[in-house]
Amino acid sequence: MSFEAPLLEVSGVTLRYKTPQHLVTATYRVSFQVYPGDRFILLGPSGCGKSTLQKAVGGYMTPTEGEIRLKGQVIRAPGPDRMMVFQEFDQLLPWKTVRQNVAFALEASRRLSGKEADDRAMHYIEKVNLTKFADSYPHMLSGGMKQRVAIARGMAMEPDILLMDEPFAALDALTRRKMQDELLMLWEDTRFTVLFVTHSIAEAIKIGNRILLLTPHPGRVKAELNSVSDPLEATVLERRIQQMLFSDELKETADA
Amino acid sequence: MSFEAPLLEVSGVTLRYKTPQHLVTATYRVSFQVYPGDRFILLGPSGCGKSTLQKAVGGYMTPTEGEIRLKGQVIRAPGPDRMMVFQEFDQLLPWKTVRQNVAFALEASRRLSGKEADDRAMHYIEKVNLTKFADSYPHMLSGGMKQRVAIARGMAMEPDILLMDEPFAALDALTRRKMQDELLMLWEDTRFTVLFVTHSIAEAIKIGNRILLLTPHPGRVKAELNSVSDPLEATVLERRIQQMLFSDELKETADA
Amino acid sequence: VSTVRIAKQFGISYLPLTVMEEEKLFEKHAKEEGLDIKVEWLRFTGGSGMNEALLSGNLDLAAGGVGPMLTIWGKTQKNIKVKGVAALNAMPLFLVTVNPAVSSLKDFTSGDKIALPTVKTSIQAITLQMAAEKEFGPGQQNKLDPLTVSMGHPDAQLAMMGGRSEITAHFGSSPFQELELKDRRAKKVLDSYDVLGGPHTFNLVWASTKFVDENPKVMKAFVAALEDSVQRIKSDPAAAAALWIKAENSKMAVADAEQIIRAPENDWTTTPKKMMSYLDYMNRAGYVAGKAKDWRDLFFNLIPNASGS
Amino acid sequence: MRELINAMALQQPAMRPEIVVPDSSSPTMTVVEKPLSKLELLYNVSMFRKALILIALAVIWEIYGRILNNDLLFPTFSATVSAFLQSVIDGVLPARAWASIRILLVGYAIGVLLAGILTAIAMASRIGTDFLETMTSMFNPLPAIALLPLALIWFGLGNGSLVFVLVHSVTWAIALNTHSGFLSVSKTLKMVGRNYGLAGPRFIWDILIPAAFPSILTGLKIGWAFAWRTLIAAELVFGVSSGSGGLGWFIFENKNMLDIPNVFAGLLTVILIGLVVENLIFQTIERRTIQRWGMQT
Amino acid sequence: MRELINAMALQQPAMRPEIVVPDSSSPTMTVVEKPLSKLELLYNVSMFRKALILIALAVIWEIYGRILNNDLLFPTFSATVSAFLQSVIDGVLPARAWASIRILLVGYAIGVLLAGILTAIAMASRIGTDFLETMTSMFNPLPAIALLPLALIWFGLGNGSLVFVLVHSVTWAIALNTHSGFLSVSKTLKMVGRNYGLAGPRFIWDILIPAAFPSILTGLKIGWAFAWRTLIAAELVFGVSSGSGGLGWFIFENKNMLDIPNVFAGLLTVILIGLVVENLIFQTIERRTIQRWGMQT
Ligand SMILES: Nc1ncnc2c1ncn2[C@@H]1O[C@H](COP(=O)(O)OP(=O)(O)OP(=O)(O)O)[C@@H](O)[C@H]1O
Ligand SMILES: Nc1ncnc2c1ncn2[C@@H]1O[C@H](COP(=O)(O)OP(=O)(O)OP(=O)(O)O)[C@@H](O)[C@H]1O
Ligand SMILES: [Mg+2]
Ligand SMILES: [Mg+2]
Repeated sequence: MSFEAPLLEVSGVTLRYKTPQHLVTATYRVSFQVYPGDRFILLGPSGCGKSTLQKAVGGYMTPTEGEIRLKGQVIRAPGPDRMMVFQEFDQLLPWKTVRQNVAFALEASRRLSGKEADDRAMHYIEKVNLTKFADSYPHMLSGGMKQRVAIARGMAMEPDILLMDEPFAALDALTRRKMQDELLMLWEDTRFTVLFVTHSIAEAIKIGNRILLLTPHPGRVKAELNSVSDPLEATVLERRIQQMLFSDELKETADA
Repeated sequence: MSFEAPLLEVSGVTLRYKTPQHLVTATYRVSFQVYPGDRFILLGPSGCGKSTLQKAVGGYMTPTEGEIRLKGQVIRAPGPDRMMVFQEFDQLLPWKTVRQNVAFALEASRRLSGKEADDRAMHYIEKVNLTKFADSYPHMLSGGMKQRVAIARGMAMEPDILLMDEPFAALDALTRRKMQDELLMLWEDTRFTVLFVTHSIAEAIKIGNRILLLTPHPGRVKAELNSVSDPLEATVLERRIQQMLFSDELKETADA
Repeated sequence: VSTVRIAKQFGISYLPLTVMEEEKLFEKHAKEEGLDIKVEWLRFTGGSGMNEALLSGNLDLAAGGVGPMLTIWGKTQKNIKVKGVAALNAMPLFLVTVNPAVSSLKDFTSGDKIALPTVKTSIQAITLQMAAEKEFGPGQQNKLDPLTVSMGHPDAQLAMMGGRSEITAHFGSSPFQELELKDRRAKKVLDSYDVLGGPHTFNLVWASTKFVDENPKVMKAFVAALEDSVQRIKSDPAAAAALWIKAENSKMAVADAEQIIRAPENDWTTTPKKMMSYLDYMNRAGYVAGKAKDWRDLFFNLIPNASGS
Repeated sequence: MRELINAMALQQPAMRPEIVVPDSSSPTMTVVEKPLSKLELLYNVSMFRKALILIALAVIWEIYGRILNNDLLFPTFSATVSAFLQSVIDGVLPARAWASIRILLVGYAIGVLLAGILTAIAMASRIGTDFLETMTSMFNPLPAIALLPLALIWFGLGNGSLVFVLVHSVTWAIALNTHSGFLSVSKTLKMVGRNYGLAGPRFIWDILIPAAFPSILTGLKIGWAFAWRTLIAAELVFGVSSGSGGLGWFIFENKNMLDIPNVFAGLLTVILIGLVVENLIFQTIERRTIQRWGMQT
Repeated sequence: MRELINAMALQQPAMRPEIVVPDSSSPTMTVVEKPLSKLELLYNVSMFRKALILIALAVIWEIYGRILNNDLLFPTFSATVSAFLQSVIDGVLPARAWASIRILLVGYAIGVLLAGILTAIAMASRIGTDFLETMTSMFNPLPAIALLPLALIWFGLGNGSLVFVLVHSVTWAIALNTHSGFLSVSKTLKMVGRNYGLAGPRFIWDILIPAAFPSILTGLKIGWAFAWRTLIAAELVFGVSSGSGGLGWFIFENKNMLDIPNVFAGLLTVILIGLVVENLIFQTIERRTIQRWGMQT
């Protein structure tokens, strides 16, 4: 398995935002490989370019430097093979109900249609515990409910690679644990690849099998670690990651 | 101190959304009192009406039943005495830079003006670690950065009561800890009252002195607990809250 | 009043007013009456706007075709009593066509379109109806109406001569009709003088009774000035032509303008002609409610010695 | 640092007993609402409020008309209404109105289509955007008369030219609104659409149009109003064969004959059609779309 | 359940060595960018692209004009330009254009103000909204000639009436766009504004107007274009005192004298003013506001 070709290859990618007044470098020469079946975590402080990296993989941004290859092909445009769950709450189509939102994603990307799409949609809506709200419009949902619909949509698409940007951030502890378990169970079923942004170290260890640590703004690779499943090892790893991430902080404090 | 009159009195409040097709009850006969200097936490599963309750306290919704009193007066309209930090990422004015956003809040509510407002703004922007981005417009910020600006704005207003709706949800572990500490330090300085929504039990215990637990949709009061500061006690309390919140879940599983 | 507001429209038929304006004849004659007035000259593009201006009290003297004048006369007999002051001219109107197959009204088919200023109400439309009544017999006056199309003179001329539209005929006025007839393709199908049986007034000046009653001296001066300018035109057509070209900033050749002014059928006179014929027809056709026994009923008593009709 | 905060945390405000609510087993939740008075309920109906406004306007018109007492310029409301009823009974006004509406609908439909195409081109590429911007800023200010020569060459007299002029008056306003609406669609929604693999017309139809619907609807309303204005004015410029002709011609004819109550009856018809279209069509669309979707509040 | 997942987690894909990057101490980050070719750079300038479009349009005009070969109906571009230059050198065209622009600006300013007031009223209460909706749906479709009698009574002949008609053509479109823009402002932003204690005019000025700026700007553009259209048409209806008169009158006069190249020179002036206003004024405003604020992309 380890000799397989990487599914996603990010090599020396620098991402920049050009605005009339500013030039913001979001990530600087970031490289990593995601292999098929990986649950790959991007972990790093706020503003370090995690979302930007995901958007580049999603095909929304062209790197200033370096390149991103999916199955050997340079990524040029977005597509339903890389389904995204965005960080923003306004990622649902406001003119569609919850079930239509999920079903439409399937139809628009020509995965399923009609009854089948609807059935699949309802299946995943049930998984995120929103059956009661299947016919509500997004503006009638709470923040966490909106994110759950987006998660259901992302999962329902059963894509080659699922890009999730802090999908569970708005969820309470219980719901969050349920969603995490759902994700892992689904992964167990279909062995899709997932590129997952989170800011919770515990979540990273639980969800991921490989964790990429990024430095603060602009994001550079600090380390790429394997995750562990044993609770004791997990505590050790958590502390290790904490130290790696917070070392800058500690240094700063020492300087001050 | 315990004989003081409550600052905020929520008594038997039912909150409902009326849409042409639906009638959604968000909370049902919720009562609680917040005393001056309280760090009052609302804790509950996604969609249980935490944000709705905050909006009612903020003055944006009128209860269908019951009433909400601030300093003995029924709340009728929003105002700068109850500064809100919303859950949504689009709460910054897009046409103002980070520093203008914070300064404008001070000016619009006639707290401070001119240089003073700007100084106070920069002070709090530094606290949330965004000095480098003080002159950026909101659309150039990451999700977590936007939320930090909103936090800075809320704190800079130094209101009688600060209403914060999952303010730290989008923040990474390190930044989050920093923000929590900032909030507590600020509280130490000015002893304002804060009504804080969170979905993290640990955060609730760390931040709050009083924790309100709500049932799932529609939200009713399940318990109102005191927080603790001793790490050991905290673990016990955490487990207790977990049990109270997850009991429904466990029952459901048992039923199935 | 200290300021008299007077309006005219476009076309060489308003020449007497142009001369009056350029030579400041009105002011001159007013001074002779012992009045020091200011004259404000306004321009309108049609009789309807002018009538509204008159009714709203923003205009004292209006100048236009027979049609609008008779209409407003008929409508105001019960209130402000608008009447004619004096005529400006008697000029024929030609129906010109570029369709070689047409030589009389009978030859028009549904493939032809006749452009005129406004269907049904303009003097050209009325004249066409009168001609149709003559040509096809009583009760047939509306026979050609379906072919008529409302269009401003320049647009109509451009459309017809441009040869790109279904407009094959234009019932216009001077100088458009003369310009059109210069083209080899164009020919005259109808002459309004033939329809009316002689020269008829084309343009005239009208005002409200109130204004005339309150300003007898001004009106006297105006009529005198008008007579004066008519005399000048008659005595020196070349000068009048040059003056008109200059005042209007026209690209027309002075000789062409002079030719129109000199043309025998174009009579520069303050005497109204064939007003009653028009009124009779319009009354019969239901366009104007009021009746008059004599042309003097239509006019103020300012040109008492004229032998109008 | 941690210790400091923990130390601080001891200085808690007002310690008070904990509350634990037993599992309430009341499945029926009764909510006691304050009832509204009849007047309030009536006032809540937008039709009622609008009727009030209309009545007030009519009364003002009537009074002002009587004060002016100038029937040839500005008739009273009652005179207008009686002329209106007369013409309606005659069948003249309905026929004229229908003639106008028919042309209007054709021109409007083509204008909307054209605006759609122009905006689609504008969304497809940068030069498309420049093209739309340039065309709009050039042609939108041109009055209908400017188009007369081209209209005559291309469509001749009659309805073809009228439709052409209508299209001119409708297209730019709708295109401007639609384009600006498209540009204002949230980046996230656009990314979602692309993510589904939508592109070209499907992207526009499935994502941009619903997302920009408030702007588009405003464009449609403005286009509709300007189509009326233009049609009525254009019937004069473009000439009408006698016997046919729409509302514009009805107004103009009566104006020429100084039959002012009839002129106002014609205008009243325009007003009434405007009210009907706004309240029956546009409001319904609004209620079913942007209001249901929570896009406007 | 927990155990199940933990068991699953053992079946990990591709185990591979960990990577730890040492603290890179390179403070200067050099980025190697692919340079763009000269042509690409030039093409990136919107002015350049627009110039291309304009040249293309001019060429099409010239060619079509020559093919038609009908100077009476549709002169060539070159004939129009030479007539234009002639009239500019004369000083006639600038004077006329200036006369029009002056009135236009007055009417536009009043229209914008009025639209602002109407929208403010509409935002203040429900009956205000109904009032705006009713007024707009009633009056927006009315052509300028409908206002003639009232204009004459209230303002007499001349500029007052022209301004009145202009206001009518500007107000409704801007009010509609502004109002719909206000309604579409995100709920959260409105709540933020209220939270600051803003209300009434300050709320509108500080929150609603900037938040709805894309819509408002579209309204201003449409209003501007329709002001031109209306002005040119209205100058004919209202007549003119001798010697004065604006562009509309210039066009009409020349048409009367069958000086068609001059007519088109007048129209060309309108087009040029449209281009200048769009590219110098509106585009600049757009760049400084909604584009800088990231409200449109
Ligand atoms: N549209 C934009 N224009 C300019 N700069 C931007 C834009 N979006 C993001 N940035 C900048 O890029 C950097 C990385 O942003 P990004 O959203 O990728 O961060 P992130 O890692 O997702 O942070 P968070 O955890 O807070 O969401 C930030 O410094 C931000 O200021
Ligand atoms: N605008 C609205 N219209 C109708 N129903 C709404 C609206 N907003 C919220 N609701 C409903 O009210 C209930 C409570 O929503 P609320 O936003 O208060 O939840 P919350 O506790 O904040 O959840 P979260 O933790 O997910 O943010 C939900 O069931 C939701 O569907
Ligand atoms: Mg992010
Ligand atoms: Mg919430």
